Amino acid sequence: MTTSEPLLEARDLRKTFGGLTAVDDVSFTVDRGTIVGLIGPNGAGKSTTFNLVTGFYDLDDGEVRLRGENVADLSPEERSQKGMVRTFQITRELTGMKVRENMHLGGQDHDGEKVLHALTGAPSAREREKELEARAEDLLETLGLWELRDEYAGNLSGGQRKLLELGRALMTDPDVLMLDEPMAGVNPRLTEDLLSMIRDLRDDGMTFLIVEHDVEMIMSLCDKVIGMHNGEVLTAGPPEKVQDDDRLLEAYFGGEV
Amino acid sequence: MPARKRDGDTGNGINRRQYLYGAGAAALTGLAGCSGDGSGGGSTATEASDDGGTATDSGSNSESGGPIPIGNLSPFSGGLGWIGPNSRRGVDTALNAPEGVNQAKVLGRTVEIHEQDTETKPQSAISGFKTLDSQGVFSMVGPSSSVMPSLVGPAQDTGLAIVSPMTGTIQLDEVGGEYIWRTVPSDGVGARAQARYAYNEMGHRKMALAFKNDKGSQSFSAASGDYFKNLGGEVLTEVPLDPAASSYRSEVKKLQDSGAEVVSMTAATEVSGLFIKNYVEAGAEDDFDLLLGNDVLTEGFIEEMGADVMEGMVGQAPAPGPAHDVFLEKHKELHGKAPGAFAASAYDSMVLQALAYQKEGEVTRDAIPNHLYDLGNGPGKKVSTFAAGKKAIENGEEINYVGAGNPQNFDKTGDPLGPFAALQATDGKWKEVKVYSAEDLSK
Amino acid sequence: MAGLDPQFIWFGIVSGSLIALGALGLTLIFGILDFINIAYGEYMALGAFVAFSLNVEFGLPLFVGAIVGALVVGPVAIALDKAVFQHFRNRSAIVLLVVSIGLSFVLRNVIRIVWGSGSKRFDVPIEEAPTYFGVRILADQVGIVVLSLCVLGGTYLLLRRTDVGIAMRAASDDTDLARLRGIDTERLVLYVWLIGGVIAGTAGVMLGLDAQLRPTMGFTALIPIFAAVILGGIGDPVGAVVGGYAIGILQEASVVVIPSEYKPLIGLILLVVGLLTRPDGLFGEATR
Amino acid sequence: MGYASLVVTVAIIAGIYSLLAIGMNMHWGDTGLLNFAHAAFFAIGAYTSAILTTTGGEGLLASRVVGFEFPVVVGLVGGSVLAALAGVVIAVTSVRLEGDYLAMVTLSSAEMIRLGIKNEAWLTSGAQGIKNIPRPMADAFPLQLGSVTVGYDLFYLGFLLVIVAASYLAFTRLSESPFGRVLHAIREDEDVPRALGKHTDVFKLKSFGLGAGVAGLAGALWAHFFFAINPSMFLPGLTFTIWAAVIIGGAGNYLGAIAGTLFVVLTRQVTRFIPGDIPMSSELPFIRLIVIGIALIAILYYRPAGLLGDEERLVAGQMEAE
Repeated sequence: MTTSEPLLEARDLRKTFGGLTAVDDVSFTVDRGTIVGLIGPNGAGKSTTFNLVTGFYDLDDGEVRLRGENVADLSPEERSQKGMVRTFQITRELTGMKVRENMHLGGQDHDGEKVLHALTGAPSAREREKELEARAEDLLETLGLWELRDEYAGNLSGGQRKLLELGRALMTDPDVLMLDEPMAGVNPRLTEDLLSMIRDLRDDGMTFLIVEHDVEMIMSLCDKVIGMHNGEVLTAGPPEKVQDDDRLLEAYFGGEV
Repeated sequence: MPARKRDGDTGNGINRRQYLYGAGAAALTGLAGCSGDGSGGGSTATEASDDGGTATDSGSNSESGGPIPIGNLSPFSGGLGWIGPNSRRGVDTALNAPEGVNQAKVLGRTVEIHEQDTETKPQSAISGFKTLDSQGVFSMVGPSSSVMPSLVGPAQDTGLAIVSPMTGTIQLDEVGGEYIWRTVPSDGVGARAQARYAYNEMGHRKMALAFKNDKGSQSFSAASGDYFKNLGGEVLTEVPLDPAASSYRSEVKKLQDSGAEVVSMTAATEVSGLFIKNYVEAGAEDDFDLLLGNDVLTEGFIEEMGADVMEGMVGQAPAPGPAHDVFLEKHKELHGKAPGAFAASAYDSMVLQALAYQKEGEVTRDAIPNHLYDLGNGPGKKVSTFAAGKKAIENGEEINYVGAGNPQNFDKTGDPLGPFAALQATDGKWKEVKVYSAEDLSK
Repeated sequence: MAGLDPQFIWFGIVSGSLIALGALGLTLIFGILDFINIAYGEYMALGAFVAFSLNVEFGLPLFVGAIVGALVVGPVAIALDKAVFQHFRNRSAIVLLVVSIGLSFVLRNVIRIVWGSGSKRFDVPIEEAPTYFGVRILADQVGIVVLSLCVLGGTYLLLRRTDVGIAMRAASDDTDLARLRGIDTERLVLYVWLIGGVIAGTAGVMLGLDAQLRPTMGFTALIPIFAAVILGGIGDPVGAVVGGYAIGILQEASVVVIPSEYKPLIGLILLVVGLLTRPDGLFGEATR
Repeated sequence: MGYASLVVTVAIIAGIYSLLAIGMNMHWGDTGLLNFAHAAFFAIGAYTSAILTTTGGEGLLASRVVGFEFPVVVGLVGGSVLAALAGVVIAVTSVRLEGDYLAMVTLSSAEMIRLGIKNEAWLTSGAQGIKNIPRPMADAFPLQLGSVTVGYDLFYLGFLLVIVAASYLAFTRLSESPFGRVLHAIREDEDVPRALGKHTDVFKLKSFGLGAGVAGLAGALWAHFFFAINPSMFLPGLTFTIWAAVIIGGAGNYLGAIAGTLFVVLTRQVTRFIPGDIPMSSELPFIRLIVIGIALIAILYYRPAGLLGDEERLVAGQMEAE
């Protein structure tokens, strides 16, 4: 399943806020076509790591390599265009836009986003919009949001928002999809559907990096799990191995909250 | 029709004569006829019946032989908002004092003032002008330099004359004579008086200019400097004064360092007040003399600043017209205080307009372009009140109006030429120290 | 081009004192309430005009008028918060900014109606300033500088030594955190309006003493005050004061180099540069 | 008498302000950018067009040495383009800033521009302003069409309405296009479009440029109608007025922006007919501003979506804030 070179690699990531080191020498790799989980207790530095990898925070030190290329100096949108697309921990669905508009926003290489094409209604733009419509319909159906397509995203429930965010990210056809707590607030029945959907996508060659609180779910879903604590990587490997790592258990249940 | 009603406007009961404005109806035949048509559809008035009860079917505002609507388009707010009330009181004095317009009555009718605020902004001035036009005023007491250039076109287009008591800008020197008039001399004239006084009487050769950074003040200042150079003097530097500044200390310092012997400082009261404060604090009296602009030559200003602070400072103003003392009395009687800046010229503007209608024999917008020049320049019997002028006109005499702010002798472009006086603050009052005749000051 | 005249430094210290005072009050309010209060300029003007009424219309000594004028603004600021800002507490900083613009229009025009739109002066004589060491120094100006320093010092002590002040600093650093720690932020808001208002009133009176009183006096003073707040780091009282003096002195000294009509440019440029050099803007929020 | 003429003039003012509101709505309504420099873009358009189409002055106060006497159309285009460029330049430095900080930078930039216009008399005539600005096709009017005379003002109003309508259509189209969709996403939460690979800074620059450009066009149209311009026409208060119009009309809706403009312009005009003998009539200008201030606060409180804004969208947005 894995190729020789990892699709995504973090090398010695470091980030401090004020005097506080949030992420310290974090390194890990994500192989193509795998699902990788990032776990750890609150404040372990998972979200910061996520933001560093996707470019929403500037690195103090370290490298982020995508297909071997260092993208550490690229902006979030440039990294996204290279195929690394994220969702957010707290849903950032665009509340004042309709569900369908949210989805269409994910479309890449859209001529209609150029002023002149938008004004003249260029055929290429209209064509692209049609494609997006079809794709969005598929995804919305799958996610059970089709009925809500003309609803403002702000009127959706928390779980529905999570789904919408996932769908919007999928609209970009990413190589590596980075999901920040994708299952939070999603009802259990749907969670199962989602998990199988993620597995299917993985089997089609998509790569996932997932931050999740629900350790059990991560263990069942992921090909590889990275455990973090206090801004450092404690352990990394197959779920079975990580599951039994004492230091991680200590971190989770070791008395400090 | 909403309008500003005055105490003197009591109406005339059943004897009120009715006027029908034929063109009023024509004006409503469509948007098309009215905009930009220079003939001014509404400008002819025809006398109709004596019947007090008949409402006109013209639909315009001229339904009665009641008051004649005249505009007062002045700055009541904004940068020059302090002038509007002065103008208002001047106009009011012209209307309601003994021998005033509303006592003697123009063609048997009183005058009713419609006020509009220019807010000292051109766009508001245009709205105000058009509002007055729509209210059917026949002419108006006009606005300040800051907005006048935007009104020249509309005045010509609508044939609605403006007689401004406060527009000094030299930009208007070559404009006017038909629909644009002023009863205050051009800054060019006052500035010549100032430059002359500095050069001849004070013996200075090095001048610097300071002015509030607006149209009117800069215009006056530039004219003064120019004439001072013509006389053989030297203008060393120009310092604009930002009206929003909270001090002019560095500007005063700059003037002190410039080596100027005299500074022509033209600004309205706010800027002048702060400038003089900083001037005194900096001890700049030892370095240069100060010549002030028209706007501050009031006793109120001396009072505000303190008589000892102002002692010896020099300004210049149009030498009051022959009727000034009478005006002063009337103004004090009506308003309980001395007239403010431009009140006397506002008085003249109002009286002149009323006389023009009297002379025309009917109330029409053509009265101002037809008669204002002759009314001001004579030849004929000198009059200084509306009542006297009306009487003379009714007797078939030619008249020459001599005003309160100025003798009001117009040139061909509607600017009054008259004597100017240099005034010096002495014991809390402005004392005339030198008078220049109109001939002295003409180019 | 003349060399740097010590006279300009003194002018700079005087105007710096005024800017610092204004910036101090504004930054305190800013720190707790997290929005730009455009109406702050009108708070300053209000203090000055109240002092004017007492001093000129009622003939009381200026210092009495000044004290009352300054103190009155505190309760007024609280009242305006109750009447207006409180209702927008959970709205965005932008909405609050626009609301404060509306409020500033209301206040400024109320001032115009009550006191007229012309300029006013306190009942103090205009005199030539005596010269010390080649610098002309007015007693009024010394008063302004000394009083400003007293208020600045007093506020510093208040923030360092009193419970309210310490809570205020905590809340200014992070409002949410302060709330978690059990600080009653709504009560703090009242204190901050009170203190900020009184400082604004004081600044207004001082400004009126140094220059003259106009309904727009506070509004026109705002830009250098904002610049000081931003240069000093938003919500940082010491920074605001340092920024205030820096801008005052730079602005006055600038006339040696640039034409005096461009003097306001200094405040404008510093404001823009101050904002732009702060990566990610507001408290570097994107990285929090 | 002059009612028709008054209506035409007021309509022209409302039309030009509508263009300003359209530009502002692209900034604030569509993109969520807090632009406080609108009066400056307006001024740049007016001055550019005036300088391009007039000659440098003569006489004592004519310090202006620059003037080109190009046809009016060159002025209109030049004014729009330069204002758009100014918008982009201001935006390049500051679009990354948080909303209210952007407001401060744009306000300061606008003041700098005004300071420059006021003091660089060689270019702008300074406080004296520029006069004798030509009117396009002025010689053709009044035009006799059968029995109807078409005055110049009426012609200009027609010309203006065509431009307003065209701008309205163009901006509405942009707003509803995929381009507008990205702008809306930026308004809602800029991180999302960034995560989806949109160069949001570039979109913001475009938004700023387009809105500033139409404001510049409004300025040019203003200059060519009103003969004369001077710095006092472009005070920050104008920006505030347009803000009030957009908020009252309903941000995000171009028809709302125009409706808000009509509301503000008509309010000002109608109060001109208030008779002078009512109590406090001399305080009217101040009361008018107080009323506008209170109206603004009240609308923000009671009807944040404005007259024609989409309330549902706003409510949907607020749920999340809870």
